[in-house]
Amino acid sequence: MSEMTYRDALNLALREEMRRDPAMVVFGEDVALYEGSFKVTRGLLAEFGEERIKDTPISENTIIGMAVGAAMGGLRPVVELMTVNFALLAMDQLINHMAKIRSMFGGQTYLPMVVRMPGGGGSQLAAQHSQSLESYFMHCPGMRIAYPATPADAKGLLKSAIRDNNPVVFLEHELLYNSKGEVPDDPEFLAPFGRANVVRAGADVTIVAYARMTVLALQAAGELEKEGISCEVIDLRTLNPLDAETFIASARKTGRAVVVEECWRSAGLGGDLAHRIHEACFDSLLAPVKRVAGLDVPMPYSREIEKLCIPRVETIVSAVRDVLAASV
Amino acid sequence: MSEMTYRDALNLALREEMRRDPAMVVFGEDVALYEGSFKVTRGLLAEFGEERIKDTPISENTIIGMAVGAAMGGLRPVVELMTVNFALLAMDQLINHMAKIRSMFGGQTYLPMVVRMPGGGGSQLAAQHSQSLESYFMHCPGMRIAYPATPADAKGLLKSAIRDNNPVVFLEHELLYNSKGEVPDDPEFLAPFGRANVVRAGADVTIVAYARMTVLALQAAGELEKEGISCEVIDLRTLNPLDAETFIASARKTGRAVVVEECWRSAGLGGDLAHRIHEACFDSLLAPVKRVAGLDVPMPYSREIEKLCIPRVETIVSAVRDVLAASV
Amino acid sequence: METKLRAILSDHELVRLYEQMALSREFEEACAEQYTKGHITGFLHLYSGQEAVAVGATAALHKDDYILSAYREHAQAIVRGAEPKRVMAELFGKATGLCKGKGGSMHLFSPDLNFMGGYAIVGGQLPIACGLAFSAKYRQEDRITACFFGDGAVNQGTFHESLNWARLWELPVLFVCENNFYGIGTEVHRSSALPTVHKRTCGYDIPSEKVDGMDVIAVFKAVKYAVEKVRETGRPQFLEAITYRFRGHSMADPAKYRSAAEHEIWKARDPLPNYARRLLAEGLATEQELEAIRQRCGAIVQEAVTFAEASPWPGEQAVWEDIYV
Amino acid sequence: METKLRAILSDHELVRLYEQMALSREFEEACAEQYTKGHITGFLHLYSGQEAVAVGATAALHKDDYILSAYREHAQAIVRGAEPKRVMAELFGKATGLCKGKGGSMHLFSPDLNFMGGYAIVGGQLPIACGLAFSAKYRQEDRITACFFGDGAVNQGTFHESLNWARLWELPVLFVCENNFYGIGTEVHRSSALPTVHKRTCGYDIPSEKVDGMDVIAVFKAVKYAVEKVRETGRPQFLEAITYRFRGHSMADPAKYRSAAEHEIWKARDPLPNYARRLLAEGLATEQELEAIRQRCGAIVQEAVTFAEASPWPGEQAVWEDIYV
Ligand SMILES: Cc1ncc(C[n+]2csc(CCOP(=O)(O)OP(=O)(O)O)c2C)c(N)n1
Ligand SMILES: Cc1ncc(C[n+]2csc(CCOP(=O)(O)OP(=O)(O)O)c2C)c(N)n1
Ligand SMILES: [Mg+2]
Ligand SMILES: [Mg+2]
Repeated sequence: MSEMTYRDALNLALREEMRRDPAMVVFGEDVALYEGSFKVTRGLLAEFGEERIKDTPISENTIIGMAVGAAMGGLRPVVELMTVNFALLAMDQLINHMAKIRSMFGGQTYLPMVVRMPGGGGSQLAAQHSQSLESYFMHCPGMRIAYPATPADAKGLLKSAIRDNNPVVFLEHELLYNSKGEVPDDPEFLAPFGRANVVRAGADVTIVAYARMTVLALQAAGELEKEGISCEVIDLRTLNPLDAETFIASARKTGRAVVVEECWRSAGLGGDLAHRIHEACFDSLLAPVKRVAGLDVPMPYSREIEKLCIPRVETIVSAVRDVLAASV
Repeated sequence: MSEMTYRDALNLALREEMRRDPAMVVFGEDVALYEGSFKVTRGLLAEFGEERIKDTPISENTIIGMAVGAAMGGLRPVVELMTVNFALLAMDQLINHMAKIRSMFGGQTYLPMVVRMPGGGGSQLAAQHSQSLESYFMHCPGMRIAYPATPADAKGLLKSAIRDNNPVVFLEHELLYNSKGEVPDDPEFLAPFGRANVVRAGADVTIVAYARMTVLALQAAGELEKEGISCEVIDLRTLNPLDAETFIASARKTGRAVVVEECWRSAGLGGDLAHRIHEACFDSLLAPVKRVAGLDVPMPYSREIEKLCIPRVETIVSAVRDVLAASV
Repeated sequence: METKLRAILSDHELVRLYEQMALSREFEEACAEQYTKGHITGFLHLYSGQEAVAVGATAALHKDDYILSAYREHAQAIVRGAEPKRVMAELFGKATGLCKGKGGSMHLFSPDLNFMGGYAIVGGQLPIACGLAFSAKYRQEDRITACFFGDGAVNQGTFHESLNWARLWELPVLFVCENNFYGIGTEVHRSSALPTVHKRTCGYDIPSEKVDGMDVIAVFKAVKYAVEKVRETGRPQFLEAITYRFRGHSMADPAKYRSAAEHEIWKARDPLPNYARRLLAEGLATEQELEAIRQRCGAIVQEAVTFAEASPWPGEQAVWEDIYV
Repeated sequence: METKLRAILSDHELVRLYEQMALSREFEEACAEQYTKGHITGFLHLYSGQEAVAVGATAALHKDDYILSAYREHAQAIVRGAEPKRVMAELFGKATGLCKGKGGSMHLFSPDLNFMGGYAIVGGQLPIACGLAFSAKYRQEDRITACFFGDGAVNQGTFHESLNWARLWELPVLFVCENNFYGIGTEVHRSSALPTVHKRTCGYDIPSEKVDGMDVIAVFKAVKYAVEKVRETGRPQFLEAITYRFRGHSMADPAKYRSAAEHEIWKARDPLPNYARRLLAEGLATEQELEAIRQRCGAIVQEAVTFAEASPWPGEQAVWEDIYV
């Protein structure tokens, strides 16, 4: 085990996998010489050279299309979109192509590619640069989606993503890059897809979360513990495959659940999760599942109002209290 | 009242509004000379001339951006994307720009524009041409979304959309274009946004649906009536604003609900609707809300398997039966 | 004076070009019939009239070269070697189809033949073609990628992004624009600021030529030259093939936006009879031999229809198959 | 021999150009300071070095003309007439900001001044500019649209789609590429197949020129000429302004990808002192007058900071305001 940041864990995963597989290439805007807008690709150009780590024009749709073609041709491209917001320029290649090609061609090919995208709000980047688009990806079949909460998962999930032969959308939270944690040293350490983590065991309420929301949920659980409320926190880790079993079992046990998502509430993935809990635990739920979600507004710049638009420890805490209060 | 098709009702709405407002312009791929891929714009070029009804290059992102700019400049553009699938090439202008401009510029401008998009599956158009992307639009704040089920609403909602000073995503179902119904003749007939219709009153189960799903739900209700099951069918008409009150009141009354959506199930809008019902009717629900949704697969071409991927009358019927059977 | 055909290809190869065009034509006309009968559903875009492009180009490419196209790609696939019966079965939506009935008319695919797909999003195949070319270059394979698209595709952002990228990274791609003058009902000059398509590559420093797409030999020579240039320089080339589709955009389109006179002019340039005349004139085939070829092609297509009809539908389980690895 | 300044503009106007550049520079340098203090957050992209472009261009445009830009647009807005204090307040995220604190540094907007916005998606403003130009044309207004963007934007699909469309529909747009040689850390020749940006318009039949973007008079003249052409022909024009940003891409960028030597060369071409020298040489201002201008600009900016500091934050209710009409 070594302590390192989420950023460095991602960097290490990229390095280890590039060393392991000569078919792996990395490209994206400013990933090589500039070493990435968030410095996740630091040192890769020096180690692997410009044949394998490449800067691209600002052409997002074609970045994804290039990766699709390269993967079809037998490479293992791991591309970066500078932030998830720019995925909106690439939805055609992501949704119309990447996610459909294997199926529409009758299984005759597969696309071993990863699309890394930093995202999330909270840095006063305003409406066009603060989006949480995980629901868009989760809604579309044909690709896997990982969104790590910890440095260990950052490394383990990214390595699994790279070795996966499905296209993987790999989301990274901009506010987690500097977060630190213990990471296994074993270069064969992989984190599984489709297996949620019970990151904190508890008895009274289940909190279902992912990525930065998991971090906030754990803090909320810590605060609530002082009031004698015991929360079980589930970190989804991957949104596709989705490990519904784990959070359903937990909710059945606790009888109460709060679902936390950073994305917009309307038609957000939290509705799907909450419904699954309601459906599976209809007889055992003591209160309706509560959703904590991003507000349905374009993100404002000003930090004093921006903070109101994103789930916070306080909003999770009060959702948990509400669920307890509403319990029959 | 006159009987007409959904297509003709849309056409009439466009004509009436163009006559009413000289600032209204229509453009899109093949909308003028060719009169639209689905012939919704038939006769417009002849009546209004090439200054007001214009063919465009195949450049979807720029079609939307042009409309955004034109709206900002004081026109009332009503543009067509040939099908909703091509919206994936325009997500940048739709989501990053159209939906955010008013807010991020502090309310100093507004965008009176409509984006018409035919969509939906069921015509063996395969994976890239059969998508139902309503959840993508509903997820994003900053725009209105209408999706009519009947010719009367096709006309009334489109006219309201055109007069609305917000950007409106106006979805049309390809399989409804030939459907017929009575349409009010009054050129001032408008259908309200944010007001769902109880299209069939019933006592045992509430079925929440929209667009073609409403048509199927009514058929299902008809079949179930023969078994003595009384369904109340709610047609949402607009997804933003969403009239949750109406379907919640209905579910509270019947104690049971089925939500029908054509889009993919994962992170689909039906989860949001189902959760709202669970939350609001926790004490009165007799069974968990059941979702009937598109399967989480890229749409296959072959009609024999395509039909399994889209909600059908049978799947709605059996969902209703399941809900009744599960009732406590 | 025109070069004699024998100076270009062997007798056998020359006749084969005719055979492939005839097979394509027979196939497309059979599709039209099957569509009318309701056996083929969805969108059906036929290639009749444009055969010289696919046939001439394919003959000039190596077996290892990748080919990608749009949704008007039956002929591209068949000429490349896809079995007509498996293509027809695909169009029928049968389990025996080239893509197990999942893709249909617009999404043929056969990696064994390096036929890397038909794509239905206008312009969608261009970035993918660049990616395939990059993979070949990265692995130092002697393999170029030929990417076909229509005149309507040249105004898509992907066209621009892909051409810039291909030249920047020096990717071995041959871009072939099949200019049939219409994107559905919109004529090129009503969608392109510069309607001379091949001139649009000036902004990317990509060499570009125009070729008569109704003349299979002209296409063959132009593609052969361009492909050699790609191999020699490691850089992209661009070709505009001037052609015409004899039918509407799809089976749903009566093509009222074109005049009968225009249609007649192009009919007179039909690549099949014109090439047949040349073969006859140069003594490469007799009228009987050509008739026998057409008969044979007709029989192959008939067989394909019979096969497709007799084939089973995909089973219910197919819905969940072949999505994830 | 260079034209004398007095032959181009009035004395007052000539001095005003200096004043606007000085105000822009002061403003940007104050922003840097406020960012370091944590008063300005988010992304902050400064314009220092590029002032001659915004100032020269704005002087050549009519008040009625629309202007759009990217996220490096403080100077564009201020030179157009936006109050420095309201711009600074916006950057502080205050309720008194130009956009009530909703937009921040990247999204200034002032319809009264026909300043139609700063946009943060590279290439995003081009289609919108075309739409504005279309609205003006439709209403037969004598109004052109000037759209500014960087060298990094020219490889986006929207660049291509917009240029094609603008020429096709004959829209009164002036496209101005501010080529500062870098898109973040990527030099033009590493992202563009044809790094001479203005030549990329050949595929759209749009006339195009290059201008020294470090020389406010050269920019003024080039824009004036281009704008006249747009008005005269009703068609788009394209201008590439060669310039340089003295700071990193944003405050987060130490700009290690550029050599000190390169930086020095460009520093020597700083548009402010160079233009000052010209004013002095032609007797249009004295050193004292210029110093007074700089002082005045400094004071305005100081006042802006004070105003921004003292302004209130938006209230909680603002979250739900100004989204729907
Ligand atoms: C992105 C996108 N926009 C629109 C369409 C609808 N569409 C299908 S084919 C076509 C015209 C394409 O014309 P062209 O590229 O010339 O090809 P051709 O049909 O002539 O072979 C259009 C607009 C589409 N499939 N994809
Ligand atoms: C679509 C999109 N992709 C990527 C980015 C990230 N990004 C912000 S600025 C920039 C470079 C743009 O360079 P240029 O157009 O030359 O403008 P400059 O910063 O030099 O003024 C990039 C890649 C973005 N904002 N939008
Ligand atoms: Mg065409
Ligand atoms: Mg630049």
